Amino acid sequence: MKELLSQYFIYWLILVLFMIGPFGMIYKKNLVKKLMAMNIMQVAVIIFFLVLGQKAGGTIPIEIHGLTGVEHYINPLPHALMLTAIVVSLSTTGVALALLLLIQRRFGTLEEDEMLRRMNQ
Amino acid sequence: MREQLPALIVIVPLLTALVTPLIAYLSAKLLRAVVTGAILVSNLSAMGALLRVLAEGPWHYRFGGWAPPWGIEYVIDPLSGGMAVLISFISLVVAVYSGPFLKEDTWLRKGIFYALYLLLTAGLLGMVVTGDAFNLYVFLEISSLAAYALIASGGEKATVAAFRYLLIGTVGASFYLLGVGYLYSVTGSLNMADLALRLQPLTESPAVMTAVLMLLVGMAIKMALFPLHGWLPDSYTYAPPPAAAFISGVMTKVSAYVLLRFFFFVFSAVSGPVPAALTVLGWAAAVGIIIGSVMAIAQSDFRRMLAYSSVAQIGYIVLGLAIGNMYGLIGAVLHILNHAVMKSCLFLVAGGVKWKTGEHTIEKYAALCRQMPLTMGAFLIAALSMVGLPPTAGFFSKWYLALGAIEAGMWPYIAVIVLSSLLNAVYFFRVIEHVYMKKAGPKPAEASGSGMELPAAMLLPIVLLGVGILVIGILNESIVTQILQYAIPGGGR
Amino acid sequence: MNRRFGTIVLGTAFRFLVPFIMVYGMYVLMHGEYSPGGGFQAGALFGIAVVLDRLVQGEEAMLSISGTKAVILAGIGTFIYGFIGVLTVLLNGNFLEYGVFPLDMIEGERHALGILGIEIGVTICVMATIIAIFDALTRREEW
Amino acid sequence: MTRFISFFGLGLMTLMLFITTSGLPVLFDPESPAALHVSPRYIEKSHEETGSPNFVTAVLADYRGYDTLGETTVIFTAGLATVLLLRAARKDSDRIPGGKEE
Repeated sequence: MKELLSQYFIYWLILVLFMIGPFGMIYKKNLVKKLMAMNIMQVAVIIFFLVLGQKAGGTIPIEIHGLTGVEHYINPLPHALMLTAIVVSLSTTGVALALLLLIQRRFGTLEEDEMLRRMNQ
Repeated sequence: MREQLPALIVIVPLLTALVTPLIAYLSAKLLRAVVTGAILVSNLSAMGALLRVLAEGPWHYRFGGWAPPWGIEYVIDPLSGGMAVLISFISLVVAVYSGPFLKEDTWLRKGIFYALYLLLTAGLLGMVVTGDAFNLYVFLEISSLAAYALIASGGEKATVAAFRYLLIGTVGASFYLLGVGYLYSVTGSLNMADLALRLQPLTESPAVMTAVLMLLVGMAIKMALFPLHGWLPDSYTYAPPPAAAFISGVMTKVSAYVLLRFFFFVFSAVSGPVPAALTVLGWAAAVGIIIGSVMAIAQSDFRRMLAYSSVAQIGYIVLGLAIGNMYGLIGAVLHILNHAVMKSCLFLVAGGVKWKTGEHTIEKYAALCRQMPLTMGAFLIAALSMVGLPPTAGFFSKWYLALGAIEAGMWPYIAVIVLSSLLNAVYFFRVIEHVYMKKAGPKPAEASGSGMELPAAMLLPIVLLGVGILVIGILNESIVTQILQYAIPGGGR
Repeated sequence: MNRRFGTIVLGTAFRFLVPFIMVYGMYVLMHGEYSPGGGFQAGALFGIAVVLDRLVQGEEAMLSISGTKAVILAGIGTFIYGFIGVLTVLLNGNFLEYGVFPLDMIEGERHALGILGIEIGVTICVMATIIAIFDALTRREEW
Repeated sequence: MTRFISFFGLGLMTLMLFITTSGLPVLFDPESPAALHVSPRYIEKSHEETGSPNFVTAVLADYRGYDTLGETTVIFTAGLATVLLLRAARKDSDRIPGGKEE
């Protein structure tokens, strides 16, 4: 059990974080909370990739003079990919906040039930 | 320059989009010509690439000159080339159509609308031609963000619809990215061809099974497959007409294409979890076809009816994938083509009617055949094609699907196809009846002043797509034997 | 945000801070190849410098760019990136193949030059987008 | 009812995800496929090939430079979207110019 924990436990943590996304999307009625659930989900994916890039005994992926060899540096590819993913996540959040601002101005609420009621009036 | 054609398909609309706000600021008149020109160049490049691919086999383009597993490559094969031609063509038609809708806007709104429109086009094209799983995600997000913004610009209710679409769409994209992460963790590669190679010994691995599930859920959300279609009706209903026509025409189909690409090219070794996933997909699609059609009957808003019909139609495409033999796949790909043209045409008609009468409810379509004969002619063709009557395009894709289902011995699917055709007939004949049979309401058609039924820029695309449906229907055999036969897996050269 | 909310202390402090942030942004941009950093981070720093200035100085901000102009600038920034790619295509290379620049350098240096070029484009885009979003979120009089 | 079904589905999915973690490489394994297949070239050759001792920058801006163009475009798209929604919205955006009044 202890071995299993040391080998996989971060994955479990990431999956819990990841599943917060869909669960929050369904069971939270406040739009801001839904947005937060979405963000947590994206962060979980980012952590997942970064964990994949990690190596025991590796240092940051910037060349140190005199230190050559693949095993001394952690995998740079997930880091590069996740820089992109972070930016995507930031952009999505920005657009979502702009939409929330509009919804707040037009309907005066961010609670989903209340909003739907006012929309159908 | 000829060697650069695959890059031009995406780069030209992308780079034009970047300077579109500047062009709008300098000269709003030039704007439409530039935008249309950029999409035209993209369309011509796609056609050129497709022709060469049909003659010489798949074409690989390396970005930055780096060899595939390390760099990003574009792969044009008959399937992706054909999709690129389709997307850029629909985009071109809708770009022409969108002109009158933006006439009275400020330069800022015009510029941003066209920039987002070009970004949406470039994003979808990039998703289709790329050979790299992560590059696909980046372009997926470009197209999605542009689509959210375009939908949200349609008014009050559209904002809510766009926000919901944003949340659900991002969940879908996250699922896709996590799926790619699982694949990366067991193979160490992101290139699709390389992935296919390195997945062969791993088909029984639980991580691959999870990856299949993740990609399935992610793309099912993005293409609004039945239990996950919640975002679609509102988005399509409240989006501004040009955006609705383009988004409804191609966006969900591109996700279906991605699913096809992954399931039949990347996970091409057919052992392991893929057949099980396809079976689940098939049943979801079958239920979705019936429920989408039934919901469409219940609607009184024309656009909402079309939106529910989209849920049903995406089911056909997935059904073809689930059948999985040659006829099934041909039917699926042919239906991607047909449905893109038909649904765009119908949404263009809806926008035209809104322009003329300011109404969207089906009741107000009464006796429109006098006021707008050409538009309603195109509508009639598109509607008959949706129902699936023989000379039109829609018949042939259903025919191939049915052939595939018979060959695979999947009788329930045939029942679903026949039943849904009847349901389609019910809701489309209701509209046709209003258009052609009903007397005009209390308000007599006051011989409207402007001689044309619609501005030429709007009428032309509608008629073009209407004729296109007939042409595809008549030429379907040569399309299948010349292009699609090589496009589906196992039929290539 | 048209009204300044800074008191005299805040105003003076930030007037000192803003140039330093900009210099730091420049450093992050130029040094991105050798240490953590690069276009995005530098763009964020530049954007923050402008936003801080706007927050503290209000209307009198020296670095005032309106949101609509910022959008155009963001497009141009990204276009610089794309244009370097187009340049490599015109020089008979593939898109973004920096090795084809006709310069008398070793391969690595030509690539480094290309990287610096695209990082400048990214910096401009990120900076302008931050300003545009800030401007859109804070301007209310049109409503 | 729908809530119950979705809860059930999501719960099932979570369970499956937990079970299938055993297929993933062990944490921080220097021998994992990701560490052995594509990335070694970036670590060994990038200084020579791209002139950048920072491997992440080399991958981001050179080997996968096209992704970064897409990424920059995403930011630009977000800026456009925000300005469109908050600065350039029509007051009466349901109406279509030129079309008849409702």
